[in-house]
Amino acid sequence: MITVKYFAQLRQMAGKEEDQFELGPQITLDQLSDAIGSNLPKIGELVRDKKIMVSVNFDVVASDHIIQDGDEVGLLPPFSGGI
Amino acid sequence: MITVKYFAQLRQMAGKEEDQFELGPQITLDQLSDAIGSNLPKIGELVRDKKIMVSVNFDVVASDHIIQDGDEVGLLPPFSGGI
Amino acid sequence: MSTTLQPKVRIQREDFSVTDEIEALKKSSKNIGGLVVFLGTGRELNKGESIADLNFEHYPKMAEKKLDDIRVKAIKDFNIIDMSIIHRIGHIDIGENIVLIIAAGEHRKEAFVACEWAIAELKRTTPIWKKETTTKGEVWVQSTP
Amino acid sequence: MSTTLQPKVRIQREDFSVTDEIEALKKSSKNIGGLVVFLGTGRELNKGESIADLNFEHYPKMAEKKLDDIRVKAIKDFNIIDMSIIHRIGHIDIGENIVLIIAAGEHRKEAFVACEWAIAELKRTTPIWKKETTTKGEVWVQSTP
Repeated sequence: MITVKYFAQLRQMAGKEEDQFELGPQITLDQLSDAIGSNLPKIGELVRDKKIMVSVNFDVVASDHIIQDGDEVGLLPPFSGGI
Repeated sequence: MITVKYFAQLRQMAGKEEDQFELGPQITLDQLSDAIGSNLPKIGELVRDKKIMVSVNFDVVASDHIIQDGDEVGLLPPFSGGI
Repeated sequence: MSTTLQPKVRIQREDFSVTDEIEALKKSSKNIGGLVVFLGTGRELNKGESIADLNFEHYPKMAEKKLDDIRVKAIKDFNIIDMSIIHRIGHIDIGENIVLIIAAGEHRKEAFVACEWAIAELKRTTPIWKKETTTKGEVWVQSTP
Repeated sequence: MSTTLQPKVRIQREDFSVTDEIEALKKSSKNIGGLVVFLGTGRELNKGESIADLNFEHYPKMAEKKLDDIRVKAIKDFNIIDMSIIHRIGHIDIGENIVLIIAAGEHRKEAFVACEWAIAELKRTTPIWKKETTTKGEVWVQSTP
Protein backbone atom coordinates (compact mmCIF):
# COMPACT_ATOMS: atom_id res chain seq x y z
CA MET A 1 0.00 0.00 0.00
CA ILE A 2 1.19 3.50 -0.89
CA THR A 3 0.08 6.50 1.15
CA VAL A 4 -0.25 9.83 -0.68
CA LYS A 5 -0.39 13.02 1.39
CA TYR A 6 -1.94 16.29 0.18
CA PHE A 7 -0.80 19.63 1.61
CA ALA A 8 -1.89 23.28 1.58
CA GLN A 9 -3.87 24.15 -1.59
CA LEU A 10 -3.66 20.50 -2.75
CA ARG A 11 -5.28 19.39 0.49
CA GLN A 12 -8.03 21.93 -0.08
CA MET A 13 -8.47 20.78 -3.72
CA ALA A 14 -8.56 17.11 -2.68
CA GLY A 15 -10.90 17.80 0.22
CA LYS A 16 -8.88 15.30 2.27
CA GLU A 17 -5.45 14.88 3.81
CA GLU A 18 -4.42 11.58 2.23
CA ASP A 19 -5.24 8.64 -0.01
CA GLN A 20 -4.07 5.07 0.03
CA PHE A 21 -3.49 2.94 -3.08
CA GLU A 22 -2.74 -0.75 -3.68
CA LEU A 23 -0.60 -0.67 -6.83
CA GLY A 24 1.84 -3.57 -6.61
CA PRO A 25 5.44 -3.79 -5.34
CA GLN A 26 7.01 -1.10 -7.58
CA ILE A 27 5.43 1.69 -9.61
CA THR A 28 6.54 4.78 -11.51
CA LEU A 29 5.40 8.30 -10.69
CA ASP A 30 3.34 8.28 -13.91
CA GLN A 31 1.47 5.20 -12.73
CA LEU A 32 0.83 6.88 -9.38
CA SER A 33 -0.41 10.05 -11.08
CA ASP A 34 -2.93 7.95 -13.04
CA ALA A 35 -4.19 6.37 -9.82
CA ILE A 36 -4.53 9.76 -8.13
CA GLY A 37 -6.14 11.23 -11.27
CA SER A 38 -8.91 8.61 -11.37
CA ASN A 39 -10.58 10.43 -8.46
CA LEU A 40 -8.80 13.80 -8.50
CA PRO A 41 -8.11 14.54 -12.18
CA LYS A 42 -6.64 18.03 -11.59
CA ILE A 43 -4.15 16.79 -9.03
CA GLY A 44 -3.27 13.78 -11.18
CA GLU A 45 -2.47 16.18 -14.01
CA LEU A 46 -0.27 18.40 -11.80
CA VAL A 47 1.79 15.38 -10.80
CA ARG A 48 2.02 14.00 -14.35
CA ASP A 49 3.04 17.41 -15.73
CA LYS A 50 5.68 17.78 -12.97
CA LYS A 51 4.08 21.01 -11.78
CA ILE A 52 4.56 20.08 -8.13
CA MET A 53 7.37 18.55 -6.12
CA VAL A 54 7.03 15.00 -4.90
CA SER A 55 8.63 13.52 -1.80
CA VAL A 56 9.06 9.85 -1.04
CA ASN A 57 9.66 8.93 2.57
CA PHE A 58 10.38 12.58 3.47
CA ASP A 59 12.88 13.43 0.72
CA VAL A 60 12.13 15.17 -2.57
CA VAL A 61 12.67 12.78 -5.48
CA ALA A 62 13.33 13.11 -9.21
CA SER A 63 10.54 12.27 -11.68
CA ASP A 64 12.10 8.90 -12.59
CA HIS A 65 12.04 7.67 -8.98
CA ILE A 66 10.56 4.19 -8.50
CA ILE A 67 8.04 4.05 -5.68
CA GLN A 68 8.06 0.92 -3.51
CA ASP A 69 5.07 -0.65 -1.80
CA GLY A 70 4.85 0.84 1.72
CA ASP A 71 6.30 4.23 0.73
CA GLU A 72 4.79 7.52 1.88
CA VAL A 73 4.45 10.00 -0.98
CA GLY A 74 4.00 13.73 -0.34
CA LEU A 75 2.58 16.08 -2.96
CA LEU A 76 4.21 19.42 -2.20
CA PRO A 77 3.08 22.82 -3.47
CA PRO A 78 5.81 25.52 -3.50
CA PHE A 79 7.05 26.07 0.05
CA SER A 80 6.39 29.36 1.79
CA GLY A 81 7.84 28.96 5.26
CA GLY A 82 9.91 31.62 6.96
CA ILE A 83 8.52 35.02 6.04
CA MET B 1 40.70 76.39 29.17
CA ILE B 2 41.12 73.05 27.38
CA THR B 3 40.05 69.81 29.05
CA VAL B 4 42.00 66.66 28.17
CA LYS B 5 40.43 63.29 28.97
CA TYR B 6 42.42 60.07 29.45
CA PHE B 7 40.83 56.68 28.81
CA ALA B 8 41.58 53.01 29.42
CA GLN B 9 45.36 52.32 29.55
CA LEU B 10 46.06 56.06 29.18
CA ARG B 11 43.91 56.79 32.23
CA GLN B 12 45.88 54.16 34.14
CA MET B 13 49.21 55.60 32.89
CA ALA B 14 48.15 59.14 33.80
CA GLY B 15 46.76 58.08 37.17
CA LYS B 16 43.86 60.46 36.61
CA GLU B 17 40.85 60.93 34.37
CA GLU B 18 41.55 64.40 33.03
CA ASP B 19 43.75 67.51 32.95
CA GLN B 20 42.95 71.12 32.28
CA PHE B 21 45.25 73.56 30.50
CA GLU B 22 45.20 77.33 29.91
CA LEU B 23 46.96 77.68 26.54
CA GLY B 24 45.41 80.65 24.77
CA PRO B 25 42.56 80.94 22.25
CA GLN B 26 43.93 78.57 19.56
CA ILE B 27 46.63 75.92 19.70
CA THR B 28 47.93 73.08 17.56
CA LEU B 29 47.97 69.46 18.60
CA ASP B 30 51.77 69.66 18.88
CA GLN B 31 51.47 72.51 21.39
CA LEU B 32 48.93 70.50 23.36
CA SER B 33 51.21 67.43 23.34
CA ASP B 34 54.02 69.57 24.81
CA ALA B 35 51.71 70.76 27.59
CA ILE B 36 50.58 67.20 28.37
CA GLY B 37 54.20 65.97 28.17
CA SER B 38 55.44 68.43 30.78
CA ASN B 39 53.79 66.25 33.46
CA LEU B 40 53.17 63.01 31.57
CA PRO B 41 56.11 62.64 29.14
CA LYS B 42 55.10 59.22 27.83
CA ILE B 43 51.57 60.33 26.95
CA GLY B 44 52.87 63.59 25.44
CA GLU B 45 55.10 61.50 23.19
CA LEU B 46 52.26 59.19 22.11
CA VAL B 47 50.20 62.22 21.07
CA ARG B 48 53.13 63.94 19.29
CA ASP B 49 54.03 60.72 17.42
CA LYS B 50 50.37 60.25 16.40
CA LYS B 51 50.30 56.83 18.06
CA ILE B 52 46.83 57.44 19.47
CA MET B 53 43.64 58.94 18.11
CA VAL B 54 42.52 62.32 19.32
CA SER B 55 38.94 63.57 19.52
CA VAL B 56 37.87 67.18 19.85
CA ASN B 57 34.35 67.76 21.10
CA PHE B 58 33.43 64.10 20.57
CA ASP B 59 34.69 63.65 17.01
CA VAL B 60 38.03 62.21 15.94
CA VAL B 61 40.20 64.88 14.31
CA ALA B 62 43.17 64.96 11.94
CA SER B 63 46.62 65.87 13.27
CA ASP B 64 46.47 69.41 11.78
CA HIS B 65 43.28 70.25 13.67
CA ILE B 66 43.36 73.59 15.53
CA ILE B 67 42.07 73.34 19.09
CA GLN B 68 39.96 76.23 20.40
CA ASP B 69 39.81 77.46 23.94
CA GLY B 70 36.93 75.63 25.66
CA ASP B 71 37.31 72.42 23.61
CA GLU B 72 37.22 68.97 25.17
CA VAL B 73 40.04 66.78 23.90
CA GLY B 74 39.90 62.99 24.25
CA LEU B 75 43.02 60.80 24.03
CA LEU B 76 41.74 57.52 22.65
CA PRO B 77 43.61 54.20 22.72
CA PRO B 78 42.49 51.68 20.06
CA PHE B 79 38.82 50.85 20.60
CA SER B 80 37.80 47.36 21.68
CA GLY B 81 34.04 47.50 22.10
CA GLY B 82 31.72 44.81 20.84
CA ILE B 83 33.38 41.44 21.28
CA MET C 1 13.93 31.39 32.08
CA SER C 2 12.66 27.98 31.01
CA THR C 3 14.25 25.06 32.82
CA THR C 4 13.00 22.28 30.55
CA LEU C 5 15.56 21.07 28.05
CA GLN C 6 13.95 21.31 24.63
CA PRO C 7 15.21 20.07 21.26
CA LYS C 8 17.12 22.69 19.26
CA VAL C 9 14.93 22.15 16.21
CA ARG C 10 11.19 22.45 16.73
CA ILE C 11 7.93 23.05 14.92
CA GLN C 12 5.27 24.18 17.35
CA ARG C 13 1.98 26.07 17.64
CA GLU C 14 2.88 28.12 20.72
CA ASP C 15 5.06 31.22 20.72
CA PHE C 16 8.70 31.07 21.84
CA SER C 17 10.86 33.38 23.95
CA VAL C 18 13.94 34.67 22.10
CA THR C 19 15.73 35.27 25.40
CA ASP C 20 15.03 31.72 26.64
CA GLU C 21 16.21 30.18 23.38
CA ILE C 22 19.41 32.24 23.43
CA GLU C 23 20.13 31.27 27.04
CA ALA C 24 19.51 27.59 26.22
CA LEU C 25 21.93 27.77 23.29
CA LYS C 26 24.57 29.61 25.34
CA LYS C 27 24.77 26.48 27.53
CA SER C 28 26.36 24.61 24.57
CA SER C 29 29.76 26.20 25.18
CA LYS C 30 31.55 28.82 27.24
CA ASN C 31 33.36 29.82 24.11
CA ILE C 32 30.44 31.50 22.37
CA GLY C 33 31.35 35.10 21.56
CA GLY C 34 28.76 36.03 18.96
CA LEU C 35 25.16 35.00 18.38
CA VAL C 36 23.26 36.02 15.29
CA VAL C 37 19.50 35.71 15.43
CA PHE C 38 16.97 35.88 12.64
CA LEU C 39 13.39 36.47 13.76
CA GLY C 40 10.63 36.47 11.16
CA THR C 41 7.37 38.17 12.14
CA GLY C 42 3.96 38.62 10.58
CA ARG C 43 3.81 41.77 8.44
CA GLU C 44 0.63 43.72 7.87
CA LEU C 45 1.18 44.25 4.15
CA ASN C 46 2.28 41.98 1.32
CA LYS C 47 2.46 43.48 -2.18
CA GLY C 48 0.06 46.20 -1.10
CA GLU C 49 -2.58 43.81 0.26
CA SER C 50 -3.58 44.30 3.88
CA ILE C 51 -3.24 41.01 5.75
CA ALA C 52 -5.67 40.13 8.52
CA ASP C 53 -3.90 36.99 9.62
CA LEU C 54 -1.57 34.17 8.66
CA ASN C 55 -1.87 30.44 8.96
CA PHE C 56 1.03 28.02 8.57
CA GLU C 57 0.89 24.27 8.02
CA HIS C 58 3.72 21.79 7.65
CA TYR C 59 4.43 18.22 6.57
CA PRO C 60 5.06 16.49 9.91
CA LYS C 61 8.29 14.47 10.12
CA MET C 62 9.59 15.81 6.78
CA ALA C 63 9.69 19.44 7.96
CA GLU C 64 11.47 18.49 11.20
CA LYS C 65 13.92 16.32 9.21
CA LYS C 66 14.76 19.21 6.86
CA LEU C 67 15.33 21.60 9.78
CA ASP C 68 17.59 19.01 11.44
CA ASP C 69 19.55 18.69 8.18
CA ILE C 70 19.96 22.50 8.01
CA ARG C 71 21.22 22.65 11.61
CA VAL C 72 23.74 19.82 11.13
CA LYS C 73 25.02 21.24 7.83
CA ALA C 74 25.31 24.77 9.25
CA ILE C 75 27.40 23.60 12.21
CA LYS C 76 29.64 21.54 9.94
CA ASP C 77 30.02 23.87 6.95
CA PHE C 78 30.27 27.24 8.69
CA ASN C 79 32.24 26.20 11.77
CA ILE C 80 29.71 27.55 14.24
CA ILE C 81 29.27 26.11 17.72
CA ASP C 82 25.54 25.49 17.69
CA MET C 83 22.23 26.46 16.07
CA SER C 84 18.54 26.51 17.03
CA ILE C 85 15.66 26.58 14.55
CA ILE C 86 12.04 27.03 15.61
CA HIS C 87 9.08 27.52 13.26
CA ARG C 88 5.52 28.10 14.40
CA ILE C 89 2.45 26.66 12.68
CA GLY C 90 -1.25 27.42 12.95
CA HIS C 91 -2.83 30.83 13.27
CA ILE C 92 -0.46 33.80 13.64
CA ASP C 93 -1.47 37.42 14.13
CA ILE C 94 0.24 40.49 12.69
CA GLY C 95 3.38 41.30 14.66
CA GLU C 96 3.69 37.82 16.15
CA ASN C 97 6.78 35.67 15.90
CA ILE C 98 6.87 33.11 13.08
CA VAL C 99 10.39 31.71 12.80
CA LEU C 100 13.55 31.91 14.87
CA ILE C 101 17.07 30.90 13.87
CA ILE C 102 20.00 31.38 16.22
CA ALA C 103 23.58 30.77 15.11
CA ALA C 104 26.18 30.77 17.91
CA GLY C 105 29.85 31.08 17.03
CA GLU C 106 33.17 31.90 18.60
CA HIS C 107 33.23 34.99 16.40
CA ARG C 108 30.53 36.92 14.67
CA LYS C 109 31.43 36.41 11.01
CA GLU C 110 30.66 32.72 10.78
CA ALA C 111 27.47 33.24 12.81
CA PHE C 112 26.18 35.86 10.33
CA VAL C 113 26.93 33.63 7.34
CA ALA C 114 25.39 30.53 8.94
CA CYS C 115 22.23 32.35 10.06
CA GLU C 116 21.59 33.97 6.69
CA TRP C 117 22.24 30.69 4.88
CA ALA C 118 19.91 28.77 7.23
CA ILE C 119 16.85 30.97 6.66
CA ALA C 120 17.36 30.85 2.88
CA GLU C 121 17.77 27.07 3.06
CA LEU C 122 14.66 26.74 5.25
CA LYS C 123 12.60 28.56 2.62
CA ARG C 124 14.06 26.39 -0.13
CA THR C 125 13.87 22.93 1.43
CA THR C 126 11.37 22.82 4.29
CA PRO C 127 7.76 21.78 3.59
CA ILE C 128 5.92 24.61 5.34
CA TRP C 129 3.11 26.56 3.70
CA LYS C 130 1.66 29.96 4.49
CA LYS C 131 -1.94 30.98 3.93
CA GLU C 132 -2.68 34.70 4.09
CA THR C 133 -6.12 36.03 4.83
CA THR C 134 -6.66 39.42 3.17
CA THR C 135 -9.76 41.48 2.44
CA LYS C 136 -9.96 39.54 -0.85
CA GLY C 137 -10.05 36.15 0.86
CA GLU C 138 -7.57 33.38 1.54
CA VAL C 139 -4.41 32.90 -0.52
CA TRP C 140 -1.79 30.17 -0.33
CA VAL C 141 1.41 32.14 -0.79
CA GLN C 142 3.85 31.13 -3.51
CA SER C 143 7.51 31.00 -2.54
CA THR C 144 9.31 34.30 -2.35
CA PRO C 145 13.09 34.69 -2.29
CA MET D 1 7.79 42.89 29.19
CA SER D 2 9.09 46.31 30.12
CA THR D 3 6.58 49.11 29.82
CA THR D 4 9.01 52.02 30.11
CA LEU D 5 9.90 53.61 26.81
CA GLN D 6 13.69 53.60 26.60
CA PRO D 7 15.97 55.21 24.03
CA LYS D 8 16.96 52.92 21.16
CA VAL D 9 20.66 53.62 21.69
CA ARG D 10 22.01 53.05 25.17
CA ILE D 11 25.19 52.44 27.14
CA GLN D 12 24.39 50.91 30.49
CA ARG D 13 25.80 48.83 33.34
CA GLU D 14 22.79 46.55 33.81
CA ASP D 15 21.93 43.59 31.59
CA PHE D 16 19.21 43.84 28.93
CA SER D 17 16.46 41.46 27.82
CA VAL D 18 16.70 40.54 24.14
CA THR D 19 12.98 39.73 24.06
CA ASP D 20 12.01 43.08 25.58
CA GLU D 21 14.23 45.00 23.18
CA ILE D 22 12.78 43.13 20.19
CA GLU D 23 9.20 43.79 21.36
CA ALA D 24 10.02 47.49 21.87
CA LEU D 25 11.44 47.73 18.35
CA LYS D 26 8.48 45.87 16.82
CA LYS D 27 6.28 48.77 17.96
CA SER D 28 8.02 51.01 15.39
CA SER D 29 5.96 49.58 12.54
CA LYS D 30 3.43 46.87 11.70
CA ASN D 31 5.38 46.27 8.54
CA ILE D 32 8.41 44.60 10.10
CA GLY D 33 8.89 41.17 8.57
CA GLY D 34 12.46 40.35 9.54
CA LEU D 35 14.63 41.22 12.52
CA VAL D 36 18.31 40.39 12.63
CA VAL D 37 19.96 40.46 16.03
CA PHE D 38 23.63 40.42 16.91
CA LEU D 39 24.39 39.53 20.50
CA GLY D 40 27.98 39.62 21.70
CA THR D 41 28.79 37.65 24.84
CA GLY D 42 31.81 37.16 27.07
CA ARG D 43 33.93 34.24 25.86
CA GLU D 44 36.05 32.18 28.19
CA LEU D 45 39.08 32.07 25.91
CA ASN D 46 40.92 34.66 23.86
CA LYS D 47 43.99 33.54 21.92
CA GLY D 48 44.34 30.58 24.27
CA GLU D 49 44.28 32.69 27.44
CA SER D 50 41.59 31.77 29.98
CA ILE D 51 39.62 34.87 30.87
CA ALA D 52 38.29 35.35 34.39
CA ASP D 53 36.29 38.47 33.66
CA LEU D 54 35.86 41.48 31.42
CA ASN D 55 35.52 45.14 32.19
CA PHE D 56 34.33 47.74 29.70
CA GLU D 57 34.67 51.50 29.91
CA HIS D 58 33.49 54.18 27.49
CA TYR D 59 33.90 57.87 26.72
CA PRO D 60 30.57 59.31 27.91
CA LYS D 61 28.72 61.48 25.36
CA MET D 62 31.12 60.53 22.53
CA ALA D 63 30.24 56.81 22.64
CA GLU D 64 26.50 57.55 22.70
CA LYS D 65 26.95 60.02 19.84
CA LYS D 66 28.76 57.43 17.71
CA LEU D 67 26.08 54.81 18.36
CA ASP D 68 23.39 57.34 17.41
CA ASP D 69 25.29 58.08 14.19
CA ILE D 70 25.46 54.35 13.39
CA ARG D 71 21.72 53.92 13.96
CA VAL D 72 20.76 56.91 11.80
CA LYS D 73 23.13 55.91 8.98
CA ALA D 74 21.97 52.27 9.05
CA ILE D 75 18.30 53.28 8.75
CA LYS D 76 19.09 55.67 5.90
CA ASP D 77 21.67 53.68 3.93
CA PHE D 78 20.23 50.17 4.21
CA ASN D 79 16.53 51.02 4.03
CA ILE D 80 15.65 49.29 7.28
CA ILE D 81 12.72 50.35 9.45
CA ASP D 82 14.50 50.75 12.77
CA MET D 83 17.56 49.75 14.81
CA SER D 84 18.48 49.40 18.49
CA ILE D 85 22.03 49.39 19.85
CA ILE D 86 22.85 48.66 23.48
CA HIS D 87 26.35 48.22 24.90
CA ARG D 88 27.09 47.33 28.51
CA ILE D 89 29.96 48.76 30.52
CA GLY D 90 31.55 47.78 33.81
CA HIS D 91 32.23 44.26 35.03
CA ILE D 92 30.94 41.42 32.84
CA ASP D 93 31.20 37.71 33.62
CA ILE D 94 31.84 34.91 31.14
CA GLY D 95 28.65 34.07 29.25
CA GLU D 96 27.00 37.39 30.01
CA ASN D 97 25.61 39.73 27.37
CA ILE D 98 27.90 42.56 26.22
CA VAL D 99 26.38 44.17 23.15
CA LEU D 100 23.05 43.96 21.33
CA ILE D 101 22.21 45.25 17.88
CA ILE D 102 18.77 44.72 16.37
CA ALA D 103 18.00 45.64 12.76
CA ALA D 104 14.32 45.53 11.81
CA GLY D 105 13.35 45.52 8.14
CA GLU D 106 10.43 44.73 5.90
CA HIS D 107 12.51 41.89 4.51
CA ARG D 108 15.43 39.97 5.87
CA LYS D 109 18.17 40.89 3.41
CA GLU D 110 18.52 44.54 4.34
CA ALA D 111 18.30 43.63 8.03
CA PHE D 112 21.24 41.20 7.74
CA VAL D 113 23.38 43.73 5.90
CA ALA D 114 22.55 46.57 8.29
CA CYS D 115 23.17 44.49 11.42
CA GLU D 116 26.53 43.16 10.22
CA TRP D 117 27.61 46.64 9.13
CA ALA D 118 26.54 48.18 12.45
CA ILE D 119 28.64 45.87 14.66
CA ALA D 120 31.70 46.40 12.43
CA GLU D 121 31.13 50.16 12.54
CA LEU D 122 30.68 50.10 16.32
CA LYS D 123 34.06 48.42 16.72
CA ARG D 124 35.65 50.93 14.34
CA THR D 125 34.18 54.22 15.59
CA THR D 126 32.85 53.91 19.12
CA PRO D 127 35.13 54.80 22.06
CA ILE D 128 34.63 51.72 24.23
CA TRP D 129 37.53 49.79 25.74
CA LYS D 130 37.74 46.25 27.05
CA LYS D 131 40.00 45.09 29.85
CA GLU D 132 40.43 41.34 30.21
CA THR D 133 41.50 39.76 33.46
CA THR D 134 43.41 36.53 32.82
CA THR D 135 45.64 34.36 34.96
CA LYS D 136 48.51 36.60 33.79
CA GLY D 137 46.85 39.79 35.01
CA GLU D 138 44.93 42.62 33.43
CA VAL D 139 45.19 43.47 29.73
CA TRP D 140 43.62 46.32 27.77
CA VAL D 141 42.60 44.57 24.58
CA GLN D 142 43.77 45.97 21.24
CA SER D 143 41.16 46.20 18.50
CA THR D 144 40.33 43.01 16.69
CA PRO D 145 38.46 42.83 13.36
